[in-house]
Amino acid sequence: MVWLNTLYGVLNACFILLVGPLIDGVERKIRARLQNRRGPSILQTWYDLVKLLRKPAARTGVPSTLFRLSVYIGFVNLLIVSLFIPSILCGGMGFFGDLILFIYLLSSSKVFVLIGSYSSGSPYASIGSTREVSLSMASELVLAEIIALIALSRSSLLLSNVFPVTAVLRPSVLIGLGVLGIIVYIEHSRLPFEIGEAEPELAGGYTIEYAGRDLGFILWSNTIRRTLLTTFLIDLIIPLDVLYHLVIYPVLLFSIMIVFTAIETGWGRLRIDISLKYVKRLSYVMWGVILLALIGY
Amino acid sequence: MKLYRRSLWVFHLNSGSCNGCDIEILNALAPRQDAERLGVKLVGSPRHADAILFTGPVTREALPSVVRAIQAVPEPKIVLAVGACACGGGIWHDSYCVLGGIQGLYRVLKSMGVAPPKTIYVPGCPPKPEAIIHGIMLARGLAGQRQARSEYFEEQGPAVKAEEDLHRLFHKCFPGRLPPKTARVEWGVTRY
Amino acid sequence: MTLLQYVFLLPIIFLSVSTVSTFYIRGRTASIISSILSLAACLSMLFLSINVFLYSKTYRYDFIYWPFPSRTMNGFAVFRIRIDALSAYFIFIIGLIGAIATIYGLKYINKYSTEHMGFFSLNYSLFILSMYMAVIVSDLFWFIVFWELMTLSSQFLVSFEKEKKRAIWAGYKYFTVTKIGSEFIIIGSLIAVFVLNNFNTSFRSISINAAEPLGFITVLLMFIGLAVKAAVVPFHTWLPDAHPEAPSHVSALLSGVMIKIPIYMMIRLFYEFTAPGLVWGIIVSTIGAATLTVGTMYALKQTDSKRLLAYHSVGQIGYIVLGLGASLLLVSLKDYLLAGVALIACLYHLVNHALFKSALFLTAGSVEYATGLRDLNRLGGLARYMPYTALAALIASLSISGIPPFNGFVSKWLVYCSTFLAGGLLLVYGVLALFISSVTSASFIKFFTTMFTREASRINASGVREVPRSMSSSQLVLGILCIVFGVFPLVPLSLILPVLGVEAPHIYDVIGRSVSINIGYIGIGSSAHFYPLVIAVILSAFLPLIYVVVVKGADARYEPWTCGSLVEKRKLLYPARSYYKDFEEVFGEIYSVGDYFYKMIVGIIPRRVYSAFKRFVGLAEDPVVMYMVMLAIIVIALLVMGV
Amino acid sequence: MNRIKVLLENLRRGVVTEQYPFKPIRVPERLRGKPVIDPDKCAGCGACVNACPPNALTMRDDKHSSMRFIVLFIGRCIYCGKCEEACPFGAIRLTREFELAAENREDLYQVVGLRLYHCPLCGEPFTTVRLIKRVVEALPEEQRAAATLCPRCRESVTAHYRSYARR
Amino acid sequence: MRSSGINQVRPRNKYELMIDLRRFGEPRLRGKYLFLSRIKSGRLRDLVDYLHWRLGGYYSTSIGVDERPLDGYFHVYHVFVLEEYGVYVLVDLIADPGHPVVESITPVVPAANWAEREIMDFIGVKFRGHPEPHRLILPDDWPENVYPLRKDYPYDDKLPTSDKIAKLVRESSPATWEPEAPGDHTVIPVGPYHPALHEPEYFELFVEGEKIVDARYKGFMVHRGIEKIAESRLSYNQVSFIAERICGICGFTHSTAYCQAVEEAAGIDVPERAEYIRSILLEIERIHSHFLWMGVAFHLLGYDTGFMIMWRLRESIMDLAEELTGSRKMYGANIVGGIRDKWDIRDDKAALIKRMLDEIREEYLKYIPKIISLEEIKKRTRGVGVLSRSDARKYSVLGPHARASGIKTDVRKYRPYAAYKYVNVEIPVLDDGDIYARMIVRHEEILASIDLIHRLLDNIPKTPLHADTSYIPERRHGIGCTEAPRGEDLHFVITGRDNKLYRWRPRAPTYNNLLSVPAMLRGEYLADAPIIIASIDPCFSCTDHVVVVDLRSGRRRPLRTRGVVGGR
Repeated sequence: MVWLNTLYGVLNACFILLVGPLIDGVERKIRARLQNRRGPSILQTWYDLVKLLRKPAARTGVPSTLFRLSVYIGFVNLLIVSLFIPSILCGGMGFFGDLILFIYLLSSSKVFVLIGSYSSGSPYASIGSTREVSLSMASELVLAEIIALIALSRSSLLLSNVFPVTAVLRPSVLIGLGVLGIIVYIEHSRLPFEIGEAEPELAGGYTIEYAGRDLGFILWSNTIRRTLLTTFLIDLIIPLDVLYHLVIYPVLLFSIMIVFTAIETGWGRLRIDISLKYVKRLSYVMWGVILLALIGY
Repeated sequence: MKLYRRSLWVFHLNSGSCNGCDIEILNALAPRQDAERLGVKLVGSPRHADAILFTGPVTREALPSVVRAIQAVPEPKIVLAVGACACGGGIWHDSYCVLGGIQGLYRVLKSMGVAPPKTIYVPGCPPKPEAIIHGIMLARGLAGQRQARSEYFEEQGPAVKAEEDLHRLFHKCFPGRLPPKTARVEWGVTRY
Repeated sequence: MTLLQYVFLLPIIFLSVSTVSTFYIRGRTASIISSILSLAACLSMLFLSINVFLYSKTYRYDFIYWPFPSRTMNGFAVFRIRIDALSAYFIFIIGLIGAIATIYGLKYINKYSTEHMGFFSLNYSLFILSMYMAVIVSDLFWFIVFWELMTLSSQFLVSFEKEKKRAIWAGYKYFTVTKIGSEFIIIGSLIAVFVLNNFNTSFRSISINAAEPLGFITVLLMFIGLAVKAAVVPFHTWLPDAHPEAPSHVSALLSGVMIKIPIYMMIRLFYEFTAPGLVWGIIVSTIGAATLTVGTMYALKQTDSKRLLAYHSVGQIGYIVLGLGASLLLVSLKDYLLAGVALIACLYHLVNHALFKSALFLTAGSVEYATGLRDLNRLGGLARYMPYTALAALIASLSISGIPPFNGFVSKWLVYCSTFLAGGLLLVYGVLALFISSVTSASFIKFFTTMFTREASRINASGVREVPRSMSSSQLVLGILCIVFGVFPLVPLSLILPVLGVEAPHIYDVIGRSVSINIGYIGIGSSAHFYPLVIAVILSAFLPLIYVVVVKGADARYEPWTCGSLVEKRKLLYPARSYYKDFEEVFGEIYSVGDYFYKMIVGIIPRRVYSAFKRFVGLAEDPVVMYMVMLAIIVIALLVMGV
Repeated sequence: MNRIKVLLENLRRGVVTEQYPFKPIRVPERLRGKPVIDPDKCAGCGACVNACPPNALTMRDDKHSSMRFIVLFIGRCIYCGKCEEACPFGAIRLTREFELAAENREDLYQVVGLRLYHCPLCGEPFTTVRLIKRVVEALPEEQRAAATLCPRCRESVTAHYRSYARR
Repeated sequence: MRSSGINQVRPRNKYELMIDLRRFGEPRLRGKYLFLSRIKSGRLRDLVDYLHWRLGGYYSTSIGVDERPLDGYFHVYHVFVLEEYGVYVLVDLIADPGHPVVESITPVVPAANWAEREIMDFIGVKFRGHPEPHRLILPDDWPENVYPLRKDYPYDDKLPTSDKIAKLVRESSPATWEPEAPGDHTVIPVGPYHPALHEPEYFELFVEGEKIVDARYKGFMVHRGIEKIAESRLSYNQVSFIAERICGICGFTHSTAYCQAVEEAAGIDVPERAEYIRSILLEIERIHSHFLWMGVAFHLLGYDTGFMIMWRLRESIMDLAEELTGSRKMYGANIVGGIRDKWDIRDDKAALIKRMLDEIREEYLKYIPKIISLEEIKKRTRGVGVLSRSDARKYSVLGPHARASGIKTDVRKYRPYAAYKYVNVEIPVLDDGDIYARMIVRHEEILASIDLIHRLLDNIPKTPLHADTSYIPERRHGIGCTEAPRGEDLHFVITGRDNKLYRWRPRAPTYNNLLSVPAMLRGEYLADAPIIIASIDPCFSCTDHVVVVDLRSGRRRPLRTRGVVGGR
């Protein structure tokens, strides 16, 4: 039984690795079409990645090995998450408490990359990473509240138990899912909250010093992180059986991504303090929802 | 370059240009001539860049920053000299504080022991966005070069014969006596 | 069997010999002697504790020193020593951290001038002795005596650098606050012994019924006394001043071990002396949650390396107290499995915190040793000159912020498992704990990156060299232990489960039956095989790939890109003070509340006590007088009680 | 709400991009593109060289091979059309070609080499044969002989004869 | 320094002004120019104070001319614009080549600080009493007593690039022990190649956390020696092409101003049809420039869809320009005396212009009201980078930047040139002076320009395209003023012999607006710095020859903006 689960886990991981950049290509196409441009081909992100992975990287910053190593450790962390999150196949290497491990691995992959970008020494990288850390701290509060809500409503921390959280139709769960949707949008670092990598202000934010192969892995792990977050959102909605996962999951995945891109093209960029205030208001909402759930709804 | 056939990330380096060419580079990314459909993306940091869109005649003051920027782009790089100022120095090519476009810069790079990268020249003042895109496609080896050096040398035979006729015509009118040579008179029109 | 039976005396002998000897010897030799002897003591402690765990032996020894039996005195006549699984666990911690800190201290101490060295080494060994005795003695009265001794000796350790005004002031503040705390314990224990247990002071005999008012008051007093020493929220103000001033290996001991002794007593108090009640569960977990939030949020703002670590000690103690409170609450709700998990979380985090906090203090100390600087705004780029210290600091920072493969994660994971599933109040505290763990990681990103990365540093980096081998090796040992405890939870759990058996037998039966010995397999009703090892295996599978990709790719070295401008490198440094300014502004309510309390309580009370204390400054200065006063108090107490 | 209206407006407007490298684009007839010298018409008079602000057109007389080279360097040209106005023979014309990218600098040059005409008296090469031929054909019969001389000789010859006339 | 006591009645017109100025020196009136030469010793500062503060005129610029071949002296002309009398007062100071020292007027008029230092750089005339007599424009390693704008200096003399520059590039300062000075903030270089700015200008922001504590503009040279080339190599008509290439966005404004200056000097009156065509092309260029600015502003605010929309509209404007003039940006229509023949706007072209402009306006009005009302655009621009009316007057800002802060200045309305004489121009003026107001002013100006072009096209007369410019008298002074998309653009010309200029000095509007940027940046968020810098729509190639001090070499003191700007 354990070997079957491991096989499912590995297949899930491969699916997410492959489909991540593809979704990014679709997004760029849609964003172009919304701006009256023809836009690149769907595989353009793959072409970029292949080109970047073949280019040699650049060593800079004081512990230049740490500067370069942190990118790959961040990438591997995300890989581990994709092992136990059921995406295309409904199995996976789940275990008790992996709901918390999911949150931790996502934030730890970001921590590693940011430590690397801090050590590059460029002032832009420092400011970009500080913004990224502040935003991830704020959104982690809301994520924690959502996790608590899920654990409360399904009274288990095992992903496979928890997943179809909609099985328990309570108002607090529905509001929680809505807030989770917003937080997933923010964690995707979509435009109103795309502050760590603000192109016009910080010339690439925390990715300014990475080149070639490292940059390829960073972009790849960004796309994987986006897919994982969306998969987590979808898994909370659709029940956990083969048919749903094979058919409805990809459709839902692409449609959510398309909706997010449409929202993103309509927005300008918010400053760091405005977005932090916004996320804090979101956390107050979630405190109310948890209270609601505790009372019994 | 084979590596960049499908995707080329571009860094814009303005070394003192009148920013006519810089605006045309941005026009290449605007909806009408969308360069992104060809896989071209303008990046903010030289580390991410594969090619440099070089504009401007390299003023003396800009030289240190330009040299530092060119060295900041990782190795397999292409330089596209965009605009008359970059290709040949433009109107101010011989001014006292201008290095005369990309050739002047490469002379400095050579003196600093840095090998000048592969260069594509895109003339025009300012070059149309389509011309820039054609330059980019040429750099990636996807488009042919429509421009070639053309030389024309007049055949010597008929020209020499015509010269003799004229000389004969002259000698016919002014036979024999020729006036002494007078001092050379300097004509006023200065010619450079 | 006979010789082994007295092995617990070994540490006492070593330490008392070193204490007595340093009375006469001054200077460098005194420190060497005391270090060697305390090292030997710590190793023997380790041997003792492993002995207890492996062969599940308990040592019991009563030493009668007052021959005349009298009704009131029989309690006091006997000096009872009992080492069971719980005290063995703490002895293990004291031994482990004590040994490593002493090794580190050997070379580190040379940095200081030698005129107070004798007095320092005396206090050092006395400090370890008093901690060891406090843990093994099973007599309330003697516990208080060694408790006082511990406070006294650590106070002198803190204010060791006489020339630094701050150190002396910190010493005074630390002493006054903990002295007030121990008053509470004394009163509490007096009531407990006289009123409730007719003069029988041995642990086994004390039983306080928390339901009735008098019992509740005694437990409350005892708890407050312990809470002050454990630097729990309302009483935590002394720790951020005291720990940074002490020499690094002492502050490692202080925050690694000393603030754990109150936790030991709390466990005894709540599980042995009185039955764990619902009311106490709520109080303790609330205080735990408050501590972790306030401690860590304040730590985010600090720009002094050791002060930041001290505030984080307060934060991490919050996790431990939260674990304890959760277990109390869950036991009273009859949910034994979760209670067991919570208690295990509390104990597990205890040893983890001891490991990574002392590693952090040691690295901060070696940075101060090499550069003499503690201000994060001006440090930077040390990884090039001090690679081993940087590696140890990185491992410790990552493990304190709970990054999966390291040990911080496992204990925090256990805390979340227990709190999230408990529902109700604990759920809210669990959410706070998860949020605060990301704040910890942010502040430790700041700690590590400002000190070790980013070349554009403002210090004269050329003169910096790697710390001597003994200091760097001790840090690395702690780092390796952090990884081992993180990847193989079996090792610490095998230490913790016997404790569970002793302290909370009813919880152990439930835990023991439904889950196999390595608690890592907690699988409530599903084939879970969470095992940090799985993560480690996956990570190691990718390491060759990482090695090939990273190290092999010999690439050109570039300067950081400053948009082509020629700004001098020194000005580019992004100082520590401006790291999370926005976050602090937006999440500023905690600070405003804290400032209000700080201004109101802390500003007034210590100043008044401090001024009173200043009046006796002449008196307090001379150590002999201090001891006389102490003995006088004890004798008076004896007489009063005796008669 | 306005956000969505803007996006819907964009969607209604549809894609504006042109398929440039794969399909040619419409070029207005007045476009000032690459100047091209028509070698047959060019007489090497140098009027365009004088009129060109950025010195894209330069002239070099090579006495050794007695050739005059009119060199047009497109890299430095600013496409202002002054040379087209200045050329008396209409030899240089601004075409509507704008795709001028080239890999090496040599491809940006257009060189027209014309044979130099030597003055019958002093043998100094001073202009091209073509120019003298066209000047001579344009002049009335009696002045043709004088036009074949270089300015210096012509001046001394006319001065010599004029002194005769006065006398 | 104010000369008190002269309670004389104010002169009513320029003739009374001439008589009144006789006390300071010898006035000579020719048309719109009142020359004041042979200033009595010691009365210069009173004269400047009288002109600048008392008569309500404003100091425009100063020009240094090496007239040794003509009359053996260095001349320094201070140009004052007195709109009330419709006259340019040129104060002519003489400095003999042996000991070239002249009294400085910066203490009275701080705005003259830079112009005088430029003269020091290029002509070598020292100014007694100048607060910061340092080098302004020439690069760092320029030898000491070599003055480019002197007649004896060959224009294409290539000084060897010293190895200092190579060292500058390679040098990485060692980490030295320096205690952290109190004012020691992090320096964030919004440097020459920052993605937010597409020109090589360079701002040094002193940052505390995310807030900007102080900003310093460090001159980055886009100095290409335009004036020297124009004097030595180019003929009159060729200079209009180099004038057009001073700035890639407002090129035609510069060439029009130059041609008007020469026409003023030589007294050529331009046929009306040429004036109409010039105004039409100027308005087209203004629309093009404002579209460009709007697009860049939206890009900096992160709203890329807005950037794409604006630049899609701009494409149609550039197609229109390509139809009319044959090149998308460099129209090249101007020669001295009018418009070149092929550039005539015949009736079919007029119909084309009208059709295209209507299309653009209709599409433009469909988008802009919605985009401007977007919530986060408002939040990022309302109340950010505020420049109050008093500051605007203090830094003497020009163009839409000034109109957004409540100052009514527009050359088209108050000193009409070209075809603006025959058409009245209404200008939008707002008071709250933040980026949002500047956006609205530029939005209004686009609509106003479109109407203006329609009115100009309706009554374009039928006259020849350019006047006869065969004879241009020698040594005549002329000033040409136009309203560039960024502000008032002024060209000073002295005609020379042999179809060549003797002296030409373009002064672009951006260097006035530039002074206000550090003041606006102080106290704002770092994330807003690019949008604030872009809000003055800087065009640094315009200001190439008057650009602020460079900090690198110790020799040059950093320009403390507070110190420089007293003045109006």
